[in-house]
This record gives sequence, structure tokens and C-alpha cells, in this order.
Amino acid sequence: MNLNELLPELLKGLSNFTIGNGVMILAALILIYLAVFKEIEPVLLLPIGFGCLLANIPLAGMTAAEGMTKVIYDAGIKTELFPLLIFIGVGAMIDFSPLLAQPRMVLLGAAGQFGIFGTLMLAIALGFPLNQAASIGVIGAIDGPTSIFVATKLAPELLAPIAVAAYSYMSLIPIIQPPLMKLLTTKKERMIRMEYAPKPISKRTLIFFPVVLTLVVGLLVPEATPLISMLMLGNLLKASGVVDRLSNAAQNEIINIATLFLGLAIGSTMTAAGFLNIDTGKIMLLGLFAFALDTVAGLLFGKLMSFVTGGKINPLIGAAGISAFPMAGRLAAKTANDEDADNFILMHAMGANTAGQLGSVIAGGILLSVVSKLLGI
Amino acid sequence: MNLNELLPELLKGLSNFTIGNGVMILAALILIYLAVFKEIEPVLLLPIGFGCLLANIPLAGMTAAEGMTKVIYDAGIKTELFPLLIFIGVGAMIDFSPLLAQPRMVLLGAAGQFGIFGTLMLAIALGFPLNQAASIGVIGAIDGPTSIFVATKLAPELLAPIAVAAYSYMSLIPIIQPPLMKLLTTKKERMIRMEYAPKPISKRTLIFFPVVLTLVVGLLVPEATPLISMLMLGNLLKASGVVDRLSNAAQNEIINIATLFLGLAIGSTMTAAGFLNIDTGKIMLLGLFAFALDTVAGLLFGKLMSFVTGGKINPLIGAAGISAFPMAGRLAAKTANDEDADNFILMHAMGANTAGQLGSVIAGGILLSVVSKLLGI
Amino acid sequence: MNLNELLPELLKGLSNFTIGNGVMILAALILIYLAVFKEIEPVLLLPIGFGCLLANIPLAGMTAAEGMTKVIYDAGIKTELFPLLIFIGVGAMIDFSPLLAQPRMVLLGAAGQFGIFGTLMLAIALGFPLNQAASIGVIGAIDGPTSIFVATKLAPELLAPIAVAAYSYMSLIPIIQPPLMKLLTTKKERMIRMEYAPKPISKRTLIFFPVVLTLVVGLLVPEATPLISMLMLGNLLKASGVVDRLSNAAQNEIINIATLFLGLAIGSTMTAAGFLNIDTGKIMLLGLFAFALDTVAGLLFGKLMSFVTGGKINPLIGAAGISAFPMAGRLAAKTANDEDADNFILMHAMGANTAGQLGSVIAGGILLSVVSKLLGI
Amino acid sequence: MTPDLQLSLQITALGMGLVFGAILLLWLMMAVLTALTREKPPASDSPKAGTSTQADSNLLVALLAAGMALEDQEASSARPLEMPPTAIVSAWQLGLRTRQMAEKGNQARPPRY
Amino acid sequence: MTPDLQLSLQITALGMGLVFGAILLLWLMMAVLTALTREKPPASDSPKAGTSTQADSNLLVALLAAGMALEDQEASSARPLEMPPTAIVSAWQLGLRTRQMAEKGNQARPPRY
Amino acid sequence: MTPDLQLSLQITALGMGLVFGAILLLWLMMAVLTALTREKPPASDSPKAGTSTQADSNLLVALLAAGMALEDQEASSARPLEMPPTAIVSAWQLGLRTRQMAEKGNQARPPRY
Ligand code: NA
Ligand code: NA
Ligand code: NA
Repeated sequence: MNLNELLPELLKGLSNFTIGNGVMILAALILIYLAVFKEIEPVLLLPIGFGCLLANIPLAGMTAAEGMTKVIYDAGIKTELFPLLIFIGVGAMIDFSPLLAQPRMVLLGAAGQFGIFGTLMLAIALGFPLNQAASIGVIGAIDGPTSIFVATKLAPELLAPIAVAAYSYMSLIPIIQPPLMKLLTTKKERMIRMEYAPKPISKRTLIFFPVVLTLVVGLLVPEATPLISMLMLGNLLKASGVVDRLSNAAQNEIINIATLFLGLAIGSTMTAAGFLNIDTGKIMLLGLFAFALDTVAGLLFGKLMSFVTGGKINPLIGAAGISAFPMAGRLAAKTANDEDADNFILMHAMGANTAGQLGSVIAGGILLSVVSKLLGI
Repeated sequence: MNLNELLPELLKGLSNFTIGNGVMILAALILIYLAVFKEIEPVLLLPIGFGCLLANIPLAGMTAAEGMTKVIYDAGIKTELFPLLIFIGVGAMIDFSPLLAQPRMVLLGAAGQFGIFGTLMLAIALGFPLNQAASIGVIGAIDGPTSIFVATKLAPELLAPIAVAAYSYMSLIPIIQPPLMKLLTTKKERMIRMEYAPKPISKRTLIFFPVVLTLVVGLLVPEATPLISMLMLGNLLKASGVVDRLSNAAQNEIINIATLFLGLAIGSTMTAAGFLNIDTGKIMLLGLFAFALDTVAGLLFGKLMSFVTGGKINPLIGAAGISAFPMAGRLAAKTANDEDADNFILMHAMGANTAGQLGSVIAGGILLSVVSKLLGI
Repeated sequence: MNLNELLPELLKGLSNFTIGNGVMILAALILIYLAVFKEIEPVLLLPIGFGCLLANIPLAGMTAAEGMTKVIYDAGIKTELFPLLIFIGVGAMIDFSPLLAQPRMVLLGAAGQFGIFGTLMLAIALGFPLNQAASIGVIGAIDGPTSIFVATKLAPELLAPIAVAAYSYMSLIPIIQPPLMKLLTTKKERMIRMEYAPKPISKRTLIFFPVVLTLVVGLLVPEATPLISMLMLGNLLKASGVVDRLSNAAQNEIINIATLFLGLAIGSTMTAAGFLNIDTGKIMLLGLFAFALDTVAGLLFGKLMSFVTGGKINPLIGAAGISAFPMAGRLAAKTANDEDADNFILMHAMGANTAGQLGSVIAGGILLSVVSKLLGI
Repeated sequence: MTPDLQLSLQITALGMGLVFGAILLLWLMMAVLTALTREKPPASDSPKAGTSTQADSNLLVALLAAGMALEDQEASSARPLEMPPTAIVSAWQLGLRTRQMAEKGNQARPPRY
Repeated sequence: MTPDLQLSLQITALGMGLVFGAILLLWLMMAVLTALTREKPPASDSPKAGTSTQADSNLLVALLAAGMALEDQEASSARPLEMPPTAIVSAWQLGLRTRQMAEKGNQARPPRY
Repeated sequence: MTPDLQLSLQITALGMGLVFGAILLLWLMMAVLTALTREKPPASDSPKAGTSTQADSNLLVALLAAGMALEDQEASSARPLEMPPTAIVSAWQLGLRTRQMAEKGNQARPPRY
């Protein structure tokens, strides 16, 4: 090649720029804007947005066979290492004592998973094949790493929209939930006071819990083992109190590095070809539906428990039985408190919220188990 | 597959559960118990125990071709990266000035390695092939990363029991050593006082030492180079005083992450098929023998030095010439002090203990060198 | 093999030692000496020196197919991950406000890159092929990661001498620049005072800047995208203020670990066969030439700006338009202050210095772009 | 109803059934675990914690909730209260800790992963 | 002149042209960006920063430069000055921060990567 | 005696011989190194360290050992003593540092790897 042919070559970046690139860069800028100025899950959406930006600069080579984001994607997403590493850190940040002090609250963590399956049904009805429908449904786990883990196994081609939906809506919980709470509960129900008489929880209980839980869930739902075991490993590191070095590493360097690279790698899959289609729009709507359905199912189950116990349960805590910690718990407590300034159900709501974190992971594993067996994967 | 066939599929986790799994899970629980409640090397035994737990949950897929612990094993154990990364951090934590201030103490670091070779002989006598016998013998290095490094090279199939033995017994040093000390020394010997006249050690000496040591050992025992050089790299990072960022990274994030993953990966090799056999029992006994033999050889050599110097050496410091720092040094000093409340041999014992750390790595390299050449590896 | 044949085998380390090994070990010791006692870029030169030491211990196996430094080299240098990870951290440490407050200062960041191309020409004249000449020229970027990134793409066989030259001379800036400053400027020029009336810079500007810069540079010079985008990602993490966890991880664990391993891996390529030749000597001289030429071009451009503005620009700040931050900026300010104790041009020099950081990366990308297209890579 | 929809209904029934089954088992497991591992509350094993008794907990819950309401509006500069060593504390301290971790003063939500 | 040298001259001309072109574009971009994102200086949004006004900045530059000269000779133990929230501060604080990071007291240069 | 056992004996003899040989060489190396790199003790290069002289060291060793004995029984809350800049200090400080690293108050042993 001589110098005359060089100039057009040098401008190939611009000449290869497509409208699709332009739209995706706009999407990237919106994600970065939401992350930075609206503070919507910035630790995830900022890297995802930036990764999307990079993937849509023509010929930059970041996503090419030997490009940086491809290397990171292969190392951490394909192997599913990143969501599991993040779970070690998350586990080390969870405190199960509010749940262990009121074990019956764990029931509320089951109802709040209905959004997963309801959304799966709707997605099937909209024509998505089963593997994709299940991956979309798992947005209803309202738990980033769980959604990413399941989607990577079942439908990696939908990873980016699913991750974006999962993390975006998580920040919208304070907007999504309160209207549904007021719609589905009566003023009288919201004013129900709950007694707080927690069992004292010993350090030994907190240490045994993650080990026993790993065993029980692992034996019954093997597909949930990677997720639940890493969550519990992190929790054991913290609860044991004897490996503070490892616990701190899990809560800091491991989770921070995995999060940054996970975001970049997921964002780098957001190419115009894969992202700019009607399915992405459907997924965003289905994700919103999943979040709302979780809340509705939780509230209805709360009302059922209230009825069964003869009015001793405030149904608002049903809405807290999802994974978004501690937002969902606080919203339930705040809504009750708004109705009656002397009504404090924070501790019950926190127990339900912790149950929702467990329920999400278990439900994700069950979904993965059922669907992968049906598909013969 | 239709839904009728699904339920038995879902319960396959339970139906694949074997007695072997049960026994190994019990072993895992014991390791976790020892780590958490007895604080026996928790940073290693807790992850090893948890890894063992995971490996014995049927169909969980953690150890399968693309499972998480397999990915980690291939990345860090097969490549021998983890023990070497740990050694960078350990090196940055060792201070060689007590040894450099009393150079003759280095001799005590040689005798305390006899357990390696004595155990190798016994293992051969018990019918182990040479590669396995050498790997078992290196438990007598009383140094986790060295044992793991050598065993990975020579007999990776024995990695788990060797690592478990090495780390378990290390915590039992305070139980194993004192009776042998009292048995093999006279009261008069234990009461020998030693003068402490350390040479002043300059910063330059501390900087040159790791560099020169790497060169000398590397040229004479090339197989010891990976181990000794990473230990010395870490030490140089610290001693130089000009790269505190790197020194801190070695002592914190690098060593913590490598330790957590090393433990998980080693634990994940503890399957019933590989672990539940008579060899594992033999290895545990041989490991205990190696620890005791190290102590005995150290004490006898201490008595020899005492004799040669006309009673100027307290033979107890011979028992400190092993790698377990600073436990062995403290035990020797305490035993002398118990006999005579005015007898302080702590500094000599610490010098011997530091020598034991060096001696262990060198002996591990020599063993690897001799055996791999004999086997034509 | 029997025991009689063993002893010569054991001494093979010594018998394989070549004069080349000896010379390279001497070179390693010099690098370590410069790093530790002269504090010449110790975070890089200490690991490079130690890696060189290891590569020249015969049969140690560190650089063999499965050796540690080879594993690290393949994981981080071949994939170009390490320089990019380092750039994330560097980006999070750069503050663009002094530049944004005086945008015209950015012009000075262009002239200071002439050393890149001037050195390329000289290297061609000395007989280096184009790919090597360009890699040598990029030493004139005076920016370690940029030099390493470009050299890895174009001429990986020259990586070690280029990296060593780039980092060594960077510390010699305080020796290289002042004489050229005095030679090329008149006392009157050096006494020129500059008014400081910075624009107030809003937080929003600092947030938009890295995003827009990535887009503009990425679209025009795709080959510069990996470098500039990681620098800007790090800067965005910091400037956004919403992801302090990720910003801290970038500035600490990510950059520290990448730096240590980068140094080791580059050092491990310094074998006698590849390093001990006349080319290495030429490269070291060409690197020095590149540094001097950058300074000269910067000063001459500063004089031009001074002339064009009718003496409102102190030409000394031209010498600050290189990547060595904050040394170059301080030297310019100090030289002006030495001439006239009331003359403070620090802020202008810092703006020019920041522009030099940007200009280096852009010039590196442009060079890579032009040369790789000419060579049809 | 198409076969696909029928299948998805079945998956939902089976899935939610398994989720509730697993959660019920979890309840059982938690009950057994807490029963088996119960300890007598040690006299004063944690000297850092305050001396307030279990009886104070309702008041505390009220205080906590009030603090939470405040916190939702603006970052409070108040020092965390001393708490008794019950389950409440940990949940609350987690909240405080995550808030501190989010180093921006005006950010009410903790980081999510 | 050999063809190789001619080519290298062309590369230099093209390369420096592109560098200057890119930098000019950058200048334009920075000018537009700062113009578009300009904010009215908030009354007191950053309570930690001092109250000194823009007018003090020349004095400050002098102080900073004096401090810098000192620092080049020996590590100063003085506390960093309170600065107004302008561009100056950040550059200077970066200098201070990097010095603190270099934990050896007698090391004037920051780490480089 | 089987050939295997004979081989293992030979390995032991050779191995321990090499270990002692390497250690003797190490001794020599250390002696030469300390001799070559000896420095005159600087008058007051480390102002943080105390002023106690070499002569105090026996007393210090006693104090240290006494402290160690205490520490074996329960975590001492005493502040680390000021030490003279000799080899003793570093070993001891290592002990203290590793103890502090093991953040549980009642844990006498440092972490092991
Ligand atoms: Na959920
Ligand atoms: Na040993
Ligand atoms: Na430059």
C-alpha cells in the first residue's frame, strides 16, 4: 500500500460508521447519563454504557477476536466466573440474622418470585422460544448476577438487554412499588401493627446457616449450587469471623474488579445487529412487567398471610419479599409509617427482604434446572 | 422430554448421592469446623473444606469441564501460579534481619528438613511409588505452598490429602513439639543461656540479600527457582522501601485472592473416588511422622551444636529450625523460659526459625530436582 | 537414570550458564540498582530487573512453555491487557481541569510528539525496518503503556529494550530538559510572565470530557481507541463521583497487580539471544534522542506561540507538552522561577503537561494506524 | 390454548411449587438450626455494645425507622446509635455501613451488584 | 535519498499533520464542551473548600510555586492549604496526593506506570 | 533391603547432603554479604526510633520474652514498646504486626499461607 491509498484507509473508521452505531452510541450515552446523573446502579450501568460505546466505534477492535473486551468476555462471562465472584462479595455483605430471628418471614421470599414465571408465560405467548423466555423471566429475580448467570447458560444472545433491564428497573423500585402497594392494600391493612419479638441468634447459628443452606439447596436443586454456594461462601467468610482477610478481599477487590469487567464485557455485546430489534423493546417491557408482577404477587400473598393469621401480618411486607435489598424493605416500612406515624414494621420487612434475596437465587436455580432439562441441555 | 419425565430428572441430585459423597461431606464439615471453631489455619482449611463440600454435591457441575472450580484449578493450580503468588506475599512479610544478625543460625535450618527425606523413605517402604513418596515427604517442609508446588509437579493426584495434612499439622505444632523437646533434652541443656550480640544489619544488606540468594540458589538448584525467587521477589519489594504499592499489593490483594482460590480449587479435588482410600489415611499418618521427625532431627542437631561449641548453644533452638513461623521459635523460647524464668533465647530461636523457612524451600527444590531427574520428568 | 548419572544432571544449571546469561544478569542487577538506589521508576524497573534475572537462570523453567512468567506474558502482554489495565488506573489519577481551564494549552501537547516521528526517521536511516522503527519512535511518546502497547503490536521482539528505555529516560527528564531549556530560550523569554485567568470548570464538564474525547478520537483514529478509551474510562470513573469503589479499585489493586506482572513479564523476555546485540544499544541511544527531540520541538513551538501572541506566552511551557507528569510541568515552572523569583507559570505548565499526556496517546494511536496500514497488518 | 402456552403454565405451576417447597424446607431447616444452636445469652461478652435490654427494642425500632425516614431525605451526619446485641442491630448496621461505603454524601442508596 | 527515508519523511509529515489536526479538533471540542456545560457557580455547594475568591488566585499561584520549590528540596511536613474550588486546586492536590502515595518521606517523585 | 529402599536411602543421603551444602553456602554468602555491605551506624538517621543503646538489648530481650509469655495467654492491650534500630526490633515488630493483622482479639496465631 502506498501513501495515496492511505488517507481513505485512515478514514475508514468514519466511513464504516453506520446509523446503527449512532443509535447504539446514543443508547450508551443514555446509560452513562442514567448511571452518573440519576445514579441508577452506577457501578453496573456506567461500565455497561462505556462498553457499549466502545463496541460501536467502528474498527476499534475492542470486540475483535483478540480485543480487550473479547478477552475479558471469554475469561469471565463465558466461564460464568464474574457473576459468581460478585456473589462471593454480596454474600459477605448479607446479614441473615433478621431473617433467622423471624423464620416464618422466609415464606414471603417465595411469593415474590412469581414474576419470573408469569413473565416466562407472557414471553412464550409473545413468541419467544423457551430458552429465551426463561432468560427474560429471570429478570423477575430482581437480582443482577442471577439474571446474568441464567441468561448466559440459556440465551447468551440476550445477555445485554436482560442485564440492562435487570439493573435499570432495580433502581426504579421506589417508583414501581408504592402505587401498587396503595392500590392493592386497604388503609386498614396498611395500619396493621406487628409485634417484634426476635429470637436471639447465636454466632454459631450464623456460621452453620450458610453451610447447611448450601447442602440443602445443592442436593435438591443442583443447578442452583454455583449461585447459592458462592453467596453462602461469602457469607461464611464473614460470619465465621476467623478469615477477615478473605472476607475483606471478597467485599472489596474481588467484587470491584469483577463488577467493572462484567459491566464492560456485557456492554461490549451491545452491537446494533444484536440489540437494535423489536425483541429488545419487548424485553424491556417484559422486564418492567416482571418487576410489577413480583410486587403484586408479594402483596397478594401478604394479604393471604394477613387473613390466615387473623390480621397479625401487615400485607405490605409481602412487597418486600424480593431481592432488592434494602430498598424494598424500607419502602414497605415507609408506606406503613406514612399511614400511621407510630407503626414500625421495618424489622419484619427486612426479614422478608432477606428472604427475597434467598428466594431469588433458589428460583433462578429451579428455573434453570427445569428449563435446561426440558431442552435437554 | 415431557413433564412426566421431568420430576425424576429433577431429583437426580438426590438419586446420584452416594455414600462416598456423604463421607466426603462429613470430611468437609470437619475441616470447616476445625477452621472456624478451632482456628486451625482458617484461611486455607475453610476454603478447602468448602471446596470439598461443593465437589460432593452430585451434578452441581462446579468441578465439571466448564465448572467454576475447574476453571480456577486450571488457571491457578495446574499452572502453579497460586502457590507462587502466595509466596510473593509471604516473602513480603518475612524479615531476614534476625537471621542476618546471627548468620550461623542458618545451619539449624538444614537439620529441620530431615523429616522430608525420612518420610520419603518410610513412604517407599510402605509401597508408594517414588513420585508419590517424594510428594508425601515434602509435607515435612512444613510449608504449604512448597508442599503444593512439589506435589502438583510430581503427584497431583495426592494434592488434596497432602495440602490438608500440611496445613492441619502446622497448627498442631504447639502440641507436637513440646513433649519431644522435653524428651530429647536434659534440664541442664534447656537451661543453657545464650548471649545475644547481633551484628547491626544495614538496609543495604537487607536489599542485597534476596537478590543474591535468588542467584545462588537458582544457579545451584534450578528447580527451586520458582519458589525461592517469588519468596525473594516479595521480600525485595518490601526491603527496597521504594515500591510500597507493590509490596502492599503482594501482602494483601494478591495473597488473599490466591489463597481463597487455591483453597477452593484444592478442596474441589476431594472426591470420594480420589480421597476415600487407604492411601489417604497413610498420608495423614506419614505427615504427622514428618512433623515429628523434623523436630527430632532439629533437636539432635541442636545437641550436636551444643556439644561442639562446648555448651554455648541451647539445643532447644534446634526445634525452631522449621518453617512454622513464628510458632516454632516461640515454643523453643517458651520452653527454655519455663525451665528458668531468666533465660531468654527468643532472638536465637527466631533466627533459627527464619533459617527454617529458607531451608524448607531449598529442600523442597532439591527434592524436586533429584526426584524429577531420577524419574526423567 | 541411576544415581551415578545424577550428579552431573544436578549441576546442569551451572554447566548451562553462558557468558550471555552473565551479562544479562549484570544488566538485571543494574536495573534493580537504578530502581532501588536511584529510585528510577522503581515500580517498573524493579520487576523488569527481577524478571530479567529469572530469565537468565539456566533451566529454571520460569520462561518455559508452562513457566510462571510465560503464563503471565501470554495472559497479559500478548493480549495487551496489562498496559490497558494500567491506563484505567492512570486515567483515574489524571485531573483534566487545569487543561480545560485553559483550552489553548492543548496545542502544546502536539508539538511535544515530534520526537516520535523524528526518531522513526532516524531509525529508518539506521536500517531498522518500518515496524521496528515505528516501535522505537514511540519511545518518544514518553509514556510507558503507550510504548508497550504499540511495540507489542508492531515489534514484540523489541519490547524489552523499548520498555527499559521508555521508563529509564522518564526519570532522567530533570537531567535532560533543563540544559535544552536554557540553550533554546533567551533570558528575556524565560522571564515572560503569564496571566492566569482560568475558566471555572464545572463537574459536568469534567464528566462529559472523557466520554466525548473517547468518541471523537475513537471515530477518527480507531487504532487509538483501546489506549484512549481505557484512559478515559478510568477518568470517568473518578470524575463521575458515583463509583468510588471502581475508581479506587482502578487506582489501587488493578494498577498495582498489572504493573507488577507487566514488569516481570517484560523482564522475562530479556534473554541474551534477544537482547545482547547492537540493536539494543541503538535503541537506547535512539530513545534518548527521542526524549531530547520532544523537548526541542516543544520549546521551538513555544517560541513560535510566544512570537505569534506578541510575547504573551513563556516558551518554557512548550517543554512541558510531553507526557511526563508532573515532572515536565514543574521543571518548566522552576526554570522560569529561577530566572525571576516572582514569575509563576506553574498552572500554565501543568495545563501543557496534561495536554502532553493526551497528545502522547493520540500520537501513539496515529502512528500505529499509519504504520499498520502501510504494512498491511 | 397453544401447546407452548400449556407448557409454560406447567412450568409455572411446577416452578412455583418447587420454590414454595424449597422455601418451606428452608423454614424447617432454619427452625431446626436455631433450635439446635441456641446459646444462653452471655452475660457481657460484647463490651462495645450498649447496655440496653431487649425491652427497649420497640423504642429502638421506632428510633431506627425515624432515622431511616430522615435519611431518605438527606444524608444525616448523626453518629450511629449504640445498639443492643440483637438481630436488629446487624440489619441496621448493614444499612449504615453500605451508606458509608457509598462515599458520596448525598447518595441514599447503597451500591448494587 | 532512499525510498525508505522518503517514506519515513512522508509518515512524519502525515503523522504530525494528523496529530496537530486531532489536537486542534480537541481544542474545538473542549471549547464547545466548556461553553455548553458551563454552570453558574453555586453559592456554597462545597462547604469544605475555603472561602477565598477568584481574585486571590495569583497570590495562591505564588504560594503554590513557593511550596513546590520547597518540596523539591525536602519533604515538607506542612498541611495542605485550603484552596478555592478552581482548576488550580485539583492540579496541586494531585501533586500532594501523589506525594503522599509515595510513602517514603524523602521521595519527591510520584510513582509512574 | 529392597532396591527401592536402597534408592530411597541414597536419595536421603544425597538430598540432606545437598541441603547442608546449600545451607553452608548460604552461611558463607551471608557472611560475605554482611561484611561487604556493612555501614557505619548513622548518627541519627532514624529519628523515630528510640535512643536506647546496644547495651540495653539484653534487658530488652527479657522484656520482649516476658511480653511474649503474656501474649500467649491473652491478647495484651499494651502499646508496642519503642525499640532501638537493631535486628531484634524487626522480628518483634513482625510478631506484633501479624497479631494486629489477625483482627480477632483473642487469636494468638498469625494467618498462614
Ligand atoms: Na426476586
Ligand atoms: Na521444614
Ligand atoms: Na509525548
